[in-house]
Amino acid sequence: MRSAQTRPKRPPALLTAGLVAATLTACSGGQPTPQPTATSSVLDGSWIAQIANQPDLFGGVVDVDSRAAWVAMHEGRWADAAQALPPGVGRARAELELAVFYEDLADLASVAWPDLAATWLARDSGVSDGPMPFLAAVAVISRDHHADTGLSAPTAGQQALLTALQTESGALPKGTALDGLDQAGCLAGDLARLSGQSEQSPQGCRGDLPLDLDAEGTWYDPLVYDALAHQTRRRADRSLGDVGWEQRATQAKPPLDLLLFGPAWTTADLSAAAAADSSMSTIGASGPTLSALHLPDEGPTDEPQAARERVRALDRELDPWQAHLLDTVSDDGKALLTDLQLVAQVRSRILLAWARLALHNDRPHQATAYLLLAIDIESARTLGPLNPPSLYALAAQASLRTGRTREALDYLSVLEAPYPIVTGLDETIGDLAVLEGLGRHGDSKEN
Amino acid sequence: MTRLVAASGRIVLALVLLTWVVSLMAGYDVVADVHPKLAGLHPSTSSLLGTDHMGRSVAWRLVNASQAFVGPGLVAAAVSLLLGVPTGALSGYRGGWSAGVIRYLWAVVASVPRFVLVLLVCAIYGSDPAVLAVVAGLAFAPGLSEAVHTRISELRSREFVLATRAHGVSPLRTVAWHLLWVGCRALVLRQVLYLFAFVLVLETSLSYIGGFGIEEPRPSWGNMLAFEFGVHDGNPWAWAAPALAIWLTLAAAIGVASTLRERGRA
Amino acid sequence: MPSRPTSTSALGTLTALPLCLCWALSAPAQASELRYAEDQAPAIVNPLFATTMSEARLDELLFEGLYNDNKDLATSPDLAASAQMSSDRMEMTITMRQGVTWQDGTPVTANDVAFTIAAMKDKGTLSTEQGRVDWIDEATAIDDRTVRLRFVRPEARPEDKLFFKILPAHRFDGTAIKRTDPFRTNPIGSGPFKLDSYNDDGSISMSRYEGHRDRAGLDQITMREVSDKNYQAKLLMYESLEALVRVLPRDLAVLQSNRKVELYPYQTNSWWYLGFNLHRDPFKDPRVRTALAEMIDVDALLAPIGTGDSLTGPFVKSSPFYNHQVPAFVNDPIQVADLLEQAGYVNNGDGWKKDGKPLTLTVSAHKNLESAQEVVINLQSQLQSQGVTVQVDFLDEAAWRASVWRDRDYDLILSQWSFDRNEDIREQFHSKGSRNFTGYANKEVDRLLDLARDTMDPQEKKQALRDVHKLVHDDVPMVFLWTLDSYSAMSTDIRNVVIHPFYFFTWATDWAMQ
Amino acid sequence: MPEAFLQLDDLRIVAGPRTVVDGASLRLVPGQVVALVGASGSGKTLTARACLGLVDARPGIVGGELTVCDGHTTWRPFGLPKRQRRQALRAIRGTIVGWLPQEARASLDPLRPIGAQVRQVLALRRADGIEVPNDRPDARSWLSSVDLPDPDRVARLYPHELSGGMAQRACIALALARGSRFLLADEPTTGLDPTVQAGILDQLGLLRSQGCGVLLITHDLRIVPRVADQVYVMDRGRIVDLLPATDLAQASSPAAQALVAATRRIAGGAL
Repeated sequence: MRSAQTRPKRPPALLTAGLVAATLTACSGGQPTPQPTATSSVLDGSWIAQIANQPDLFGGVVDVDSRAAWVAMHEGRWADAAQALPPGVGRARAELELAVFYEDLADLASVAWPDLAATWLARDSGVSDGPMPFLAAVAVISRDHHADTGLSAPTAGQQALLTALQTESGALPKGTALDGLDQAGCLAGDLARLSGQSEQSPQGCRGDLPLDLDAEGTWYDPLVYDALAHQTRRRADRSLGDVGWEQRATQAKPPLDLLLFGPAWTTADLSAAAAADSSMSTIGASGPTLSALHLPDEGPTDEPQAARERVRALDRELDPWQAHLLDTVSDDGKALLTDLQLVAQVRSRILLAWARLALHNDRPHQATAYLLLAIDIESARTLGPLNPPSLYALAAQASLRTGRTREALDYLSVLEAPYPIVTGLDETIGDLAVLEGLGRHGDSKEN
Repeated sequence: MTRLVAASGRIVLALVLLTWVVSLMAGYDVVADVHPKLAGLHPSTSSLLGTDHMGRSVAWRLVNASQAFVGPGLVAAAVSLLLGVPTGALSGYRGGWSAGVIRYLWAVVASVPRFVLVLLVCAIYGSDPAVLAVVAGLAFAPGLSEAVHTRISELRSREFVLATRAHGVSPLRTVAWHLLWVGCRALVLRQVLYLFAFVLVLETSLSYIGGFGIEEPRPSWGNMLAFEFGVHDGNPWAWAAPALAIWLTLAAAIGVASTLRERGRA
Repeated sequence: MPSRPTSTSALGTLTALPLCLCWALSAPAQASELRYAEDQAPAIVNPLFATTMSEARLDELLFEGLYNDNKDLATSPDLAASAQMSSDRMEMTITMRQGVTWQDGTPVTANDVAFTIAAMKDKGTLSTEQGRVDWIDEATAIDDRTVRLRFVRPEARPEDKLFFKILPAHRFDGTAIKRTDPFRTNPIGSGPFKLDSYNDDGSISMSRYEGHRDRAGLDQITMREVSDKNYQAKLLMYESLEALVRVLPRDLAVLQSNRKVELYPYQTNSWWYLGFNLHRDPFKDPRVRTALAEMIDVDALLAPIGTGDSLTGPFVKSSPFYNHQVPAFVNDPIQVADLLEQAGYVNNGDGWKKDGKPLTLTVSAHKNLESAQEVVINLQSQLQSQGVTVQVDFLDEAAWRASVWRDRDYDLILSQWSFDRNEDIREQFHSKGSRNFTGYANKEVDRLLDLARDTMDPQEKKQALRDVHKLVHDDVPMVFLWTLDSYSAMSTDIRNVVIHPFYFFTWATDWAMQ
Repeated sequence: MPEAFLQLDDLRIVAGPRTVVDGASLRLVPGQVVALVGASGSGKTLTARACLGLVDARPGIVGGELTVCDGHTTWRPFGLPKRQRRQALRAIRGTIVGWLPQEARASLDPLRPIGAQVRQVLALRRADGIEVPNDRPDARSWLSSVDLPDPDRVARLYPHELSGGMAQRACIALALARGSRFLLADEPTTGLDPTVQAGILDQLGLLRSQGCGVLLITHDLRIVPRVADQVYVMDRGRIVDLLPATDLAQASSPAAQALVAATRRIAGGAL
């Protein structure tokens, strides 16, 4: 919680779960408290205001069976949540979050690999016969991959680079054709094995495909990340049945499982996001609720100050609203708000979406500003409700794109233990950092 | 009210002295008592007053910290008594040129503010508690001497001194017994209590600031306060207890001092 | 222990304390003044002798190099305008930027560059920065705006190494520059800010250098010495400061919840260590060092001072050079006893002794190293319980420089190294390294460090440094402790803040006030 | 064994340019009350103080001799060198010559209770080897001996808590307790009401009967015949008359006559 006057202490995960349970027990059968009318805000229509005023609604969604799953959802452990929730809206949302996170990693990879290739080529001496050419080649060809579009043909420039790599190093097998989904994923695995950069290389798969990516229990777990291998987006869609996000948003009543712990304030925000962006990766970045708050523009250039102003403007709306909300709701509602840090969490998720948008629009400095304001510094090295995995993937990407290769490693190191798949990315970016530092003198000082 | 202050003050001072004796006898090892895993415990039956953020027993450190100022306070008192009382008595009883010389010399010492004098000497000779004590005693000697001088020169001119002499009492005894012990005892004790309070303030503030006073890991109420103050989510007693101890002891010393009156004063 | 300097500095602390309070009550800063806090004001403002981060930060405002990082951390010309490489890559001809003047009005010329390089190379200059120019054979000023550098061997990207600050030749008598040169208190640079005055309260006032090509957004920058770190966060919140360079971990929560304050990560790839004096008995003996290292419970030392990663070698854990295969020392009393007995010590229940003399050591720590007190107290307790007597000595800046940097007069030091993104540990561990005051020498480490410096193969460099990690862990010239997250805090009144990950003020010209 | 006596011969005391006592001589023997009368400022008190060596350098004793004899030893302090003079004076103070001061209350140590002061005097007496009468072993008995009511309470009182008469009695108790051979009583009855005066005079008479030599300094001639054996009349520093107390009315010197006349005017011929 980032408000000065009501910052509660962070309870550990188990404690949070316990508190949620206690709250639920306390509020089951409780009467809904009347809606406050003192200062009305557009935010009063949000799901946070709803459950704060009517804690039993929350209990309705988070029942005894699914409590652990929702706790996982709250803490950003989306894979756990997706496995624990029954098929339906909740699971679809967990899978969507996971998919977006994987795509964030894919974006990071698609920045890191070409950077590595370009840097490697720019240093026109000391060609190595190590795995670098392979990685560079994959970087080039997988630059525009997206899970739903499949592999596109290399552009002319990419092709030229590929040729250069092939001729210069002779390491990339001549005539390697990279034209299929399976083969690309397979190559990624091979690369990891060949490069020897991971302790446990996946099995080489050249020739003995296909991998049944959809089959339960056969999670393909490459150590160099490849988004194509993670068909989570497809799963997310399947969990919703035939109904799309947009439709679902308008139908749901009450829409709590669609919104709980998410960055969208209302179903209107959700359907706006679904309409604006088919990938749904920027839910919460815009929508009717935020528009009503009259937040300033980011400005036309990649100016971090403009981003900071925007966050300050958001805080100026959220802080008094939250304070007012805490004053008016019942003790159960207050406990929900403070124990789960709901407002702070949504704030963090909105900044995350803004950062993602900024990165898509080639404004990495602004993205950095958003992310630095989103991160909960007190527990900056652990994942949690305010620090979801995407935060670190995005921060690493923003760092990389602003030349801070070494800092990207710091962010990635947080993900490494819970998500071993980033090991390969970590090595790639590590190589890039080393490459950039070749021939430099370092400086060191005391203290 | 005055009686209550005096009585409770005396009890506190007696407790401080007792604490000091206990700390000298207990042999608490300040170095060994570090347990980060037990950091910030709140008071409980197993650890009275809880632990600080290094897991050290606050109660034991509080007791042990009395060594930081009681010993030096006593030394300082002895020094200021040895220097201040005889010179004050001599100048007060004899008067004349000897009083002039003595009072001039003390005025020179007193012209340097006490705190500055202590810092100055510590800067030259290091901040050993013994040095601190001697200097604090020296810093208080002029005041003590002057107070004794004033009182004795006032008493000296009274008829009873003549009468005492007429009874055949020797001058030394007249000064030591009739004038000093009977006439100045409360005044001297008051000064000594102020000196004790001064030493406590000096020691705790120097230790709080660090550099001069008692250095970690040896405890002083001052460095205990500095060490714990501002620690989030810690044991509030870890800094409140020394702060309270400082306040209580100071209040006791000054309270007792201010209730001391010359008995039977005409 | 020389008690005199310690005491005088405490005297300074004492006098500074009321001043501190005065600031808190003083009127708000003048328009466009940034006041930032350092634990201790640098005694020397001369980039040739900068050994601490506070000095490096200050130098960044006052001086410029030929090249510097742009905001994307790419090398870009600063005092240089353009450069030509010879075809054999053995020579570089740099054309200087036109119209640049020193803060005293004298033009910056090629001669200043040649002079600075010569001064750094001069054996009479006892600088720790020598290593930065030993690859340059000779620098010659061709004319006022052209300087030619000859290299020792071919260089691929020499501009990456030309970040060192250029000094004004006309301010010095010769190229042998002493630490005590009057320049240290009266520095003249070409940077965006110029030093106005050293003030009685330990602060240093700087104002915008109007002759600089990029007009700085701030009128003034003031470095304030706030030796008690506990006050720093408060001064920031009471708006008596605009910036804190490093926030104490314990203050993070309260600053983060303050909407008037913004926190910026200031990761300087720094790690803490306990360094042995390898010139001294009994620390010459690796068995004693290993035994001591095994006695120390690093995680228990770390627990009271914050969250961080404990390390096994001279790199931060997220570094590509960190060797994850190296196991941490395990506290095994039997092994410890074995090692010490091999080294000739016996313990009959009253501590380890050799020839009747107890195994004792003094831990020296810099007074301004935050949380050092906790670490040292903890260490003392840990070692004492295992039969080693430990004395503690907190040194102030002057005593630290004298006994650690100059005289190498210590047993064990607790300190922290900060590295820029290259994480170049050569100066610390190479037998000829200028910051190798432990006296560590290992031929294999020297070879690997040379290899890491010279190779053009990233894999090879990575492997070499990972091997160095293993070797220095096994040789135990230091006990590697941990790395802590660090943040700087700045008032939201300061706009357009982007801080350099190491030098902090590199882009301060852009900073402006609301 | 020679008789004990105290004798002043030709005492001269100067204060600055003025001679305040000019050739005073007197003699005191045990069992006799000698009165020293004269107008205020005639030098009575100084003369008496000189007998104890309690006259400071200024005004100073410039001539004359004091002879004190306790029957064994004879002291002549004024002629001795400084150090020995001090020793001699210390030997006779209290032990041989006692002092009953004029300002009773001021002469008591203001900071100690009366009882403690009597006890101190008794301790001094014992230290000097003067026998303490069996019936008066403690402070209480001495206080009751001077007719102080409730002596136990008085012993606990401080001087400022006593009335003038009580203070005077306390002083007498101290003087008696000290057990000196000779007592110099300086205006012991001044400012007291007549009943108290009478009591005190009785005490002096008692002393005489116990063999103590008393020098009674007074300007109140009415009491002289009641207690004194002899009268010295002093005027402007000189002893101008020596006559039996009963013959005071027949004094020849103008100073004595003036005194007698003045007393008669006030007291109405009772003398």
